[in-house]
Amino acid sequence: MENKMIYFDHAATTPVKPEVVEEMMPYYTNKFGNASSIYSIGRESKKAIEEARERVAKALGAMTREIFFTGSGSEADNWAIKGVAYSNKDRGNHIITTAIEHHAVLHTCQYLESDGFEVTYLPVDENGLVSVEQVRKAIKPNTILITIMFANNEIGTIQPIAEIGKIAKENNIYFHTDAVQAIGSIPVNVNELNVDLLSLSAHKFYGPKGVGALYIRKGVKITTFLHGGAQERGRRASTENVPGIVGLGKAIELATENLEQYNKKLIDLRDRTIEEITKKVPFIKLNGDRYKRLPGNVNFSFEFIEGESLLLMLDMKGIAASSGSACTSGSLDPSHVLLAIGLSHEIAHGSLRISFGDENTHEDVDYLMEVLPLIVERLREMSPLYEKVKRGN
Amino acid sequence: MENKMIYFDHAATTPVKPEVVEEMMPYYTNKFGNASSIYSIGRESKKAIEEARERVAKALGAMTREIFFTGSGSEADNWAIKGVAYSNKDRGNHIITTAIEHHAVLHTCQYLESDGFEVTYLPVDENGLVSVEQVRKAIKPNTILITIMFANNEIGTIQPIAEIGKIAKENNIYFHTDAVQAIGSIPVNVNELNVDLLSLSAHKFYGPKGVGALYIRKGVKITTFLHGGAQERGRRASTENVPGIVGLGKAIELATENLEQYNKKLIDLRDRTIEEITKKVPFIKLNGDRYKRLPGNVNFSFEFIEGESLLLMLDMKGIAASSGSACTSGSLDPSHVLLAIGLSHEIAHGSLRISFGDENTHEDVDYLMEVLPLIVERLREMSPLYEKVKRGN
Amino acid sequence: MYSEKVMDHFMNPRNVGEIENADAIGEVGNAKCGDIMKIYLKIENDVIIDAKFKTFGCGAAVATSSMATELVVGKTIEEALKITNKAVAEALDGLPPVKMHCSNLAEEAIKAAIEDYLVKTGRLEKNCDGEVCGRRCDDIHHHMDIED
Amino acid sequence: MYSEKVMDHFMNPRNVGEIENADAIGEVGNAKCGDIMKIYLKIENDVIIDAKFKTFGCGAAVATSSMATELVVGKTIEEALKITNKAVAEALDGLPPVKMHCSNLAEEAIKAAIEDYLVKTGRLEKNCDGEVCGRRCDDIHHHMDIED
Ligand SMILES: Cc1ncc(COP(=O)(O)O)c(C=O)c1O
Ligand SMILES: Cc1ncc(COP(=O)(O)O)c(C=O)c1O
Repeated sequence: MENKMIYFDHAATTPVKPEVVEEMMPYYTNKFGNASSIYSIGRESKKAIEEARERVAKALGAMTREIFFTGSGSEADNWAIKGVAYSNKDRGNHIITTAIEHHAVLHTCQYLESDGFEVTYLPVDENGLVSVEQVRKAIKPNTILITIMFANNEIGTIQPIAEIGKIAKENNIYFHTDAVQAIGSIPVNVNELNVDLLSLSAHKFYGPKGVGALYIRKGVKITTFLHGGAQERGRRASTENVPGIVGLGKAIELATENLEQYNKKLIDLRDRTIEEITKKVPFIKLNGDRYKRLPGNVNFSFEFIEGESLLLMLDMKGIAASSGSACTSGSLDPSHVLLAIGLSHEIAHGSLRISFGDENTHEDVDYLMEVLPLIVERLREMSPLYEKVKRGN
Repeated sequence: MENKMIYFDHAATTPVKPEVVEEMMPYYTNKFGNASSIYSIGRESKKAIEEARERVAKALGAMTREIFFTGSGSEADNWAIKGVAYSNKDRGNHIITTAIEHHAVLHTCQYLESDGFEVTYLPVDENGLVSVEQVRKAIKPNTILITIMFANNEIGTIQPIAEIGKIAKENNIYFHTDAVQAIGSIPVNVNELNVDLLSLSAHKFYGPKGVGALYIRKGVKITTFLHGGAQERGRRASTENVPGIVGLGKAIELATENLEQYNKKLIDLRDRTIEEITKKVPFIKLNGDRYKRLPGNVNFSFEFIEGESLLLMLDMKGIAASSGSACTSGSLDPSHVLLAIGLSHEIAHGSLRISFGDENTHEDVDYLMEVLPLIVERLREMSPLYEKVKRGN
Repeated sequence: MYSEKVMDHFMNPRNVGEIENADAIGEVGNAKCGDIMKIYLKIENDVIIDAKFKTFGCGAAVATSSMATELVVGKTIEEALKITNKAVAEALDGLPPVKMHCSNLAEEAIKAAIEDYLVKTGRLEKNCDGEVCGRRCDDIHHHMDIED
Repeated sequence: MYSEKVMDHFMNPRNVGEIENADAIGEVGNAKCGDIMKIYLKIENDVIIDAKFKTFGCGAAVATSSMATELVVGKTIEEALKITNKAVAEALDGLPPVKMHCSNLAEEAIKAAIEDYLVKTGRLEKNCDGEVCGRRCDDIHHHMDIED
């Protein structure tokens, strides 16, 4: 085992930036006041939260009063979807989403199906893109919500959110987007995109885990998800996670400040990696659209081998990445996203996702390209499926 | 304004202990891996979470598999109550609770009422105690859940949880207790108490904000509240808040380790304060049972004055405390707890809660007793209500 | 939360107290709602020459009472009747939105006092089941902005 | 997650490969489920004298394959048939609960190979629509312990 660790799994989570930790720290031990309290350290907490809210609002082009902090991206998704569904069920019970949403959206929709709602799961093409036309066609008189993710967490595909937003607006249907993977990776402006609700999660852009936010456009009818105290203007109970919220605010500011430069760097690493893998490794398939994809996302299927084995061998070489294999998802089936873009189970089991981030360099890619082809070859040599191919049957 | 700050609001929140912050820190920047990942830093996160779970289980006398981390005490309450209600509605739709629950319980119950459930809000006596006999009498054939808080956050009253647990068990009804104020203040053992579900929140016992836990006894039927990924054994989605969970684990270990000694210290401060205020200030009323109360809780009503004014003046003197006044609750009415123990609105508006904690000393109480009677007198001199009393009408 | 000026008027309220043989007394609010303001005026030739108050209420209630007494002194009763809650709040460099109702209290107390004066001086019929005497809490407390 | 022994057998699997003119070949699992194990045996006088494998699957699948080949060599076919998945897992110092099904694969591959041998040597009818040949994924994958 090597000591060096190269982290290629920024889509799973990111380290918290030192500047972010630094801003959070005082709120643990000194400025620890409850933000609902009226004495000085309580007011300081309140102020810190409102500053963070301003930073988030600025990053999204929203108003501060439209930003609500949550305990995670998943909570934001649950709140947005259940909240709009239950609050608008007098108007209809139909929800439109896609087959490649994150489980936080997918399982929430499935839960709503069990409670009398009707959900259309739009298919995607082989590149993982939903068609705007299909969205339009799926709209029915009883449609109350469209929820379509901004960028996919596995294959990185970026959806035509602005066009979908336009259709939603024209049809007077609420539009939610899970932008957990998009924030800090690509520019996001809620007004240009015509989204009514948007979820984000701090730990995906170098902020802390366990804190997210939901953008709720002014006027959107939505019920409360977490009942209790009057925090977040009475809409989301729980003593505010002040350090977490401060961290989210700082992280989103940093992430959106240098977005262009950051993107360029990631696209460079991404494109080089895609090209080199394509050149050096046979029997592969790039998953997700070649261009409409997140700057940091590379996702390949390697035929004849299984993803967990690949990850373990990479880990032994000090490389951290992820896979859509069933073995790593904790379920029986490989990733629903890979199946939705038409991969067979076999090939889906053999996927590898590399997601670049801040600390990654071209040297990291050099090392990956040194190690990966050998590991793939080694596993293939062990595979009864490859044997057959080599023999030509 | 003085620089010195004496913090008497530990029931609202507590500072995170330095040892706790220290254990959390590595998980922000170095050991930042997603606990669901299979590479080494992912496995380290997973291990850290499981160690925290063991610490919580040990503190409660539970099994590790019965502990589920959440994003707050409020989320634990929401999950417990909605989860059991929806999962057991085939058996009945009746819930028993009390009039003095925290809003996280109360508003959740009210929400369920709007969705077809029937809720009995048991009254309490003038000391804030619910009667075991009343619980028994409230049980109906369709009762599926009893949810009664362990210790009240405002007046500190400790309920007869073990007796209620026995009744619940005899009647085969699930029993949830909101132990957010109890954990770290008094001994809690889920088996001795016969509770099926128990909520806790780290920031009340010198852990971080934004992380809590729900104890769910093995076999309890409960639906998922937060849908999404397979975290927490598939029952509570969201990328795990590793630093928060680690902090909760460390904090609960520290809090339960020295509980006896800590209690003695707090009871000493509490009893002295109650005695001295009673002696030095006229026209007052102690709220909550004199003895069946949290070791750190003092709650008085001061007639003729309003709570927010009192808090502001204390704050100017460097003392942080809280009140059940409407002005500090963000609602029109004073605390529902104070009204439930029979206080008139007037008197409820003039309440002061002092909640002691780790850093407090007898010198702090000396200072309080120097400052408080003068402030009360000053505000009374300003009050048209006091004027009438002095004149005798 | 509160401006410095509010805190100053709260910590060092001007004109606290009663006026013996006041020419006018106005009392509004009620203890149930958590705030009562009582204002005493000394009036000569329809000009307010002294004002004192007693208030049971939050920091903003005390500060607006204090400011209101400062504002009225030297004014004719007509001028004083024109003092709006907004003016009181502005004179204090603003109040938090949830506290705006406290400045209502000041405006209303002034009005009630002047009404009292007008009644005492025979210029107005006593007519006090109305607005300012027995309001409900939610009339004077603005609802918090919860659902937008 | 995995024991050191599992990782050792995964990183340095024993007996990877094929046996030319093997006396028995067993293949179980299917690509759809994400794991296939193929075992080759050399058998003399009903004693297994060599074993090799190829496996498509997760770390546990590779490690159990490796360990299974180590366990069978030197055993009679009767003895080999008695090797349980539990024994394979124990020889590896245990497997995580969710991975226990991978040790099933090893037990079944051995059984399938020996069946093949018995068929080839005329001691058993070919009978292969059954258990080990075409299972569904959820037969071999244990459901994760989600709702207790
Ligand atoms: C008794 C009680 N229950 C629940 C809660 C809610 O906990 P949290 O604010 O961490 O969500 C609190 C504190 O706020 C409390 O005191
Ligand atoms: C697209 C997407 N949505 C939602 C989530 C959920 O965020 P969290 O794990 O912070 O709850 C994630 C990441 O896990 C994600 O990638």
